[in-house]
Amino acid sequence: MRQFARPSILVALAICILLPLVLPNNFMLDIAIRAALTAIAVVGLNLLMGFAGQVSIGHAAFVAIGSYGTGIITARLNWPPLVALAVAAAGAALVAYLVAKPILRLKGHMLTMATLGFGVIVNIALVNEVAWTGGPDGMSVVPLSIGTFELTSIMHWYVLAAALLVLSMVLSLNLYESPAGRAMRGLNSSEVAARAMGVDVATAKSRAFVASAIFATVSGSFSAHYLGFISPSISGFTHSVELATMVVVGGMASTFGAVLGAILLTVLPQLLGGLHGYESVFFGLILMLTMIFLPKGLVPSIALLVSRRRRS
Amino acid sequence: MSDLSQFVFSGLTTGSIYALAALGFTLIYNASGVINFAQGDFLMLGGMITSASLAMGLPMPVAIVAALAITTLIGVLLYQLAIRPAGETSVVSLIIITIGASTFIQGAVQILLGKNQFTLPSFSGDASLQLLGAYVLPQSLWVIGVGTVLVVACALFFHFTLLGKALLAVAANRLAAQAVGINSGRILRLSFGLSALIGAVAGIVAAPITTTTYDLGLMLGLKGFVAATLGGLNSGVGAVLGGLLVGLLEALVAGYISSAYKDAVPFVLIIFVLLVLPNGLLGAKSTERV
Amino acid sequence: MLTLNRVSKSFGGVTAVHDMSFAVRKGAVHAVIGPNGAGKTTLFNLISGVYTPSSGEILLDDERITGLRSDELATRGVSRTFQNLQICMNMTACENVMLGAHLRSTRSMVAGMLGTTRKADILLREEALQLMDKVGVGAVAKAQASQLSYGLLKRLEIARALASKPRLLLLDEPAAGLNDTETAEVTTLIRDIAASGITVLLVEHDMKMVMTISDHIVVLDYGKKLAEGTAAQVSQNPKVIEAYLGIEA
Amino acid sequence: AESPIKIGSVISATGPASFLGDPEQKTLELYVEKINAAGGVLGRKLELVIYDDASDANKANAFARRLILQDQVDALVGASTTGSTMAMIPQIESAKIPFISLAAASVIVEPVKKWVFKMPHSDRMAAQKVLEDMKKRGFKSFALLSDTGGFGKSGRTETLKTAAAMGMTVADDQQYGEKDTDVTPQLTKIKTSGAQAILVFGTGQAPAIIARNYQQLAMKQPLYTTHGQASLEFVRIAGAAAEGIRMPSPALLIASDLPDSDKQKAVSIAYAKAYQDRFKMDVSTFGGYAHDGLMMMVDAIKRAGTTDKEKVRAALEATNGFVGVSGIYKMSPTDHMGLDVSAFRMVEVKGGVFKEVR
Amino acid sequence: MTAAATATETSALAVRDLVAGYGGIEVLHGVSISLESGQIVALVGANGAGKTTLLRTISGLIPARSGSVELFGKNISALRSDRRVCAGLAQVLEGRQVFGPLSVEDNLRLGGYSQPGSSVEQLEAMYRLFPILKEKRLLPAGTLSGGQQQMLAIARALMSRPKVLLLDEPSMGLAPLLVREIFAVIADLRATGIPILLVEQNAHAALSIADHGYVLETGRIALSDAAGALLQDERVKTAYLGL
Ligand SMILES: Nc1ncnc2c1ncn2[C@@H]1O[C@H](COP(=O)(O)OP(=O)(O)OP(=O)(O)O)[C@@H](O)[C@H]1O
Ligand SMILES: Nc1ncnc2c1ncn2[C@@H]1O[C@H](COP(=O)(O)OP(=O)(O)OP(=O)(O)O)[C@@H](O)[C@H]1O
Ligand SMILES: [Mg+2]
Ligand SMILES: [Mg+2]
Repeated sequence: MRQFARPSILVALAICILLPLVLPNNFMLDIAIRAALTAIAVVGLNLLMGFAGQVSIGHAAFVAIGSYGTGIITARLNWPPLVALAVAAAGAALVAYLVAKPILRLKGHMLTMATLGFGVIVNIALVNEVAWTGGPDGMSVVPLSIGTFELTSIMHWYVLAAALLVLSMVLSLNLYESPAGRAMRGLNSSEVAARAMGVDVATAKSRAFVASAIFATVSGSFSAHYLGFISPSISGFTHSVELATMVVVGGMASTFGAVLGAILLTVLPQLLGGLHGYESVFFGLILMLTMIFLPKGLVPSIALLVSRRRRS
Repeated sequence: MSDLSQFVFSGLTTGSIYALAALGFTLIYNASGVINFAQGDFLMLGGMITSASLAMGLPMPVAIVAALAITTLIGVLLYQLAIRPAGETSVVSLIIITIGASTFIQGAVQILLGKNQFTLPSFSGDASLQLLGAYVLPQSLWVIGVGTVLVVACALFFHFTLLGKALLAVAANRLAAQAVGINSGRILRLSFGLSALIGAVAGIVAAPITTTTYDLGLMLGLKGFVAATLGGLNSGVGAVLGGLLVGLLEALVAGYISSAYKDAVPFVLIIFVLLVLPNGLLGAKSTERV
Repeated sequence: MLTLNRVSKSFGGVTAVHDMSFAVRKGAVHAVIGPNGAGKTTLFNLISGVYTPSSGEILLDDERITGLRSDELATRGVSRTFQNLQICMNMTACENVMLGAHLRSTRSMVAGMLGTTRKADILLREEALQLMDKVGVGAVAKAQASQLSYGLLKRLEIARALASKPRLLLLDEPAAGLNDTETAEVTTLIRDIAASGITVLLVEHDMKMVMTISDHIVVLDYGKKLAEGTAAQVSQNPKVIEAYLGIEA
Repeated sequence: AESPIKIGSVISATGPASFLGDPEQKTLELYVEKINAAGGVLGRKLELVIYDDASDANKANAFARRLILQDQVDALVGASTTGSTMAMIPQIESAKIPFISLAAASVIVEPVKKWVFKMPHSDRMAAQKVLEDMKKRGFKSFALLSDTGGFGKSGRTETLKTAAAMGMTVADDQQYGEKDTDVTPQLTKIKTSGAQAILVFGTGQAPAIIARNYQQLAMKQPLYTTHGQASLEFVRIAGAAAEGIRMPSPALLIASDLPDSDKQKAVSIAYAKAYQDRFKMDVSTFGGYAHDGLMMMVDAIKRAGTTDKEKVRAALEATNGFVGVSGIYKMSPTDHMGLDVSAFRMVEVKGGVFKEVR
Repeated sequence: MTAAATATETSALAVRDLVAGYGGIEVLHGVSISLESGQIVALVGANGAGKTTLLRTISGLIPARSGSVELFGKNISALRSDRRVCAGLAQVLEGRQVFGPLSVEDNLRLGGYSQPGSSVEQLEAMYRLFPILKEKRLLPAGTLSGGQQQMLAIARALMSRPKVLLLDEPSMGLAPLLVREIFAVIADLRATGIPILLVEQNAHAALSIADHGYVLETGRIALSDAAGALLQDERVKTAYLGL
């Protein structure tokens, strides 16, 4: 895998560089940016779900903490965006750390349920604390500026989003092949075994949780600046499920899968956008067909098919 | 005092609806370990198909039977066309399939039956009864009654029939189940069919109270999942307790604490319950040994 | 090196281990035998921290380790294999063994993300491959663990346990699923392990293996100690013959 | 032939706000068709590019970019909810495209945003209309029951402000979720709160359920709702429980009862008939906003004589006396809604239909 | 090859040129064996040779890619596993595979799933065979010790009163006393005419009790002979008997 990881990152990088050249218009670029920003959160969630095997359907809460953290800090305190981002990420990490300890003791669907609850609570707080968050109607967010340089051009955004995505992929790929990553993957399959080999399971899980929360906040913060507007729906149950779906559709524990899942599920609604009423039918159908024919998710299933083809 | 009994009755009614939604979850979970995200949509289908049949001029009993039959068929088809072809795969993949199915079903209903809100006539009229100082709709009693009957039936099924045991066996160890001669496909089809049926029944008795729209399943499914998990997921009685608890919490919190945070407070409490009872109210402890 | 002092464990009504006391000498091979359900595995689970004793205490080199978690015990040099295989099926065979070396590697997540563990990892892999060769699963190192047959997995667990370089190694039925020739190989392996200074505690129903490598044998029955002694002593003990070995032994 | 004029729209055709989006979408499609059949605008056909945001503001944001960057629309009509509208505004403002929103909250046009207009009556006007009616009936205190969605939240804020300004007491201030199926606990509290009347501020399906809960609890305080319930569907679902409920509504619902002198009568009847003929369902005021939005945009384009965005915007801002089914609009640089409280009629459900309270 | 290797019309179980595997991997490359009524046939082979795969393919848990399986002269290749159990083919799975959350008694009753009705006496018979199971009958099977689970697995397979029995390492994890008991049970079953295909790592014991033996090497039958002859075979001795 390691031998595989390095060139594959180069390929990813090359794709990122070539993409703007082949995309016909700014709208496509816009989609690419959205997909990339989302993918960062999904790559992070994959650390928790794919690596450590702890399914969360409340993860959008962290994306929202990132978005609202930045939004509120820049708007109400007038701090510079990057400082706001750092504070939001630190805040999310702290929240994640505090939540992780009790919640991650739960197993399987019980954990899923607890993360769902966490997400719902954050969502309700965002909806109800109108004075801070603007309530259900959301709030607008200032454009991203670094020093005095204001990022408004879509191309700048593309470069930023792509760079962040590649960085997060490198981190995730490295982790996969490291002792810490192995520990996470090991406890995913057998906590007893991992423990017997000296893995402090509770700590490993909460680290994965905190790390994935940080990825999510970074994604949320930048998205907020990019979109210029945030609303509580980003913390909603549906969005959480969407993120988890991206991980699974791409392929659990596969970093490239996470990215592909994010791209697919970001682009798909756009492709279906003009179908007037038939969007959900097709979306549901495509989701089902993907999982039926590629049950392990896009990347692992395709890798398996390719290796089989090669062998026979 | 009459406030309290009003809250309790209100909680019991919504709780019973949640419980019925939860019951279906446990059936599919018990046979496959899968959380069926389309469970809420079975309830929606029950209500929607009945009201659509009524609109077509069918008499109520016929409409109900039609709704039950069609929903059950959809449950079976969900297994046959989507779950089964996926083969031996991880539980999360199957859960994603049910999410896809849910989206699909809602989309199809929205196209075929529209996005309007529908309702069904109450079975025994709309005049509310006075019980212990509370105003109670006769339909609430229907919901509570049907819920009781179904949960008892489920409990009997799992405790006293070999078929019920076979359902559990398939979830516990698919390979071994096949090796002792259980047709796991048939069992799973049965569990999907039954839970769709229960969902439809629930949807029909609840519709006069909740009214129904094509996306009602989202909310009911979510609450049903919460209730089922709280109950321990593998126990029908647990699911019912979970449902009632969620319903009561919501009503009491709305009544006594804060109606703005009434959806959040139960979640906080539920998470605390799970921290004390990590397997839910009636969930079995893991028996895995090393 | 390991001392059990009146250790008991009960599950609801069943007392699986009752007032168990014995001591394990450093560098020796100790075996625990007894009929099915005698409490051997439970005993292992107590020593390795999977269960907490209901009463009594366990000492490792005079340190009280009662109630410590498995991972805390692992840091003190206790490693084990499992009767009910605990292989990480989502990883390759080699990765499973590398997981065994977890405590000897840089465990920081940040280091892992930054890739600073790569160099050490390559060495770890080499080491793992050598270990796998030693237990006879080197040929399937790259295979996904989920694709291995039972006997191979059994041996993979031994390699993984060894990868942690333990001081005390607990083996729960290492020969189950192996044929006589393979068992003989594992017997030699265990001897080598003991010779390298690792204390081995062994549960096994293959009497040939137990009798040839054990320095000391504890016999359990119904959670209690039935007998204790060298292979020769134990195999002559009528109580042991009646409860466990049968007349012909 | 010349290229068509592109009208872009993002509608909540599905999701919780579909009760708004669905009639809006139907109306837009119907009227674009009608206009084209009648020869189009400025000799060009209209082309409607419409996307469903599934009631998710983030999706609305994405579709707004698509309309701007890819479809390159000339004007925008629609966005069913305030959230979606607000999510679209930053992009529309920077792309400089005239935009008429179909969502209600005052924040959309307060402060005035250069390119953004809106059709529906504000929640504040609804609150004013209702409280005035309460006052007229001699009530001094009322209970507020609002939903936790965008409409309810902002309605709650406006109602509380208006009540303070009008010297009314808010005896109880309860909330409920848009998807709730039972609101008896809140109503039970309200019942004994000493409130003389109740105002339900919310949209969607819950108010019909509230009406039934109200009936179940045998409550006596008069019940008010808002223009969020101004549709026959509400009456149909609430059944007998709807009887006696009052709400502020545009003229559309009582069109046939209007005196012939009323300017809105003809246009309202025409719209209601066209809609009912085509879709075989009751017309709603939400569709009415879409009708007015589209017609006003077309009107502005005609008056501007071009699709030049700045000129259309200026024409929109100069709209004066445009007669829609929802009211008679008069825009200005300081008012991008163009309606006042007089556009609302207080109606009451009587015998299953809406009757104006005079 | 001796006579027993070639299946006849009257063979209880005849496997011909069976090819099977997992995903992209072929494990069995054309295996033929046969089992006559009243016979015990032992199958030995190294770890990973494909013994388990062969048994699972015979019982239909893994699809065969080609080749056929005949039970009492009837081709059952196309049947699902549950139909094969109904037809009288029972299997003790490798690694116990009990239904962990279900009680011991439920496990046993499910063993008789394919033969509803007659299970009560059979249940008692199993409890007589393994008294510990009766003691634990209301406990979840997952809490049993390894050996107790193995007993349960064997008893569960016997519950269906099989006509042909496939045993995958039945003695694994059993105490010496019980191993002997199990082998006695196997011999008893043969005496009642039930043919048994026995996979055992305890090759010596297996071949000692068996009538015929096969040696499986990487998915192919390498040797087939009378069990007694195999016990004396030098290759078998060094590779499997540890001599
Ligand atoms: N979690 C548990 N709950 C209930 N009973 C248990 C539990 N764990 C073990 N037991 C009981 O304790 C006894 C000892 O089990 P243990 O697994 O230690 O036996 P063992 O000596 O390892 O047997 P074997 O040789 O068959 O592996 C058994 O009777 C078993 O049923
Ligand atoms: N699920 C699987 N996927 C892929 N390959 C598998 C799978 N299970 C087994 N194999 C491979 O098939 C071959 C035969 O395995 P099998 O389990 O049949 O061996 P066995 O003879 O029973 O060995 P043992 O004595 O260890 O039980 C092995 O090489 C193994 O790696
Ligand atoms: Mg044991
Ligand atoms: Mg095997």
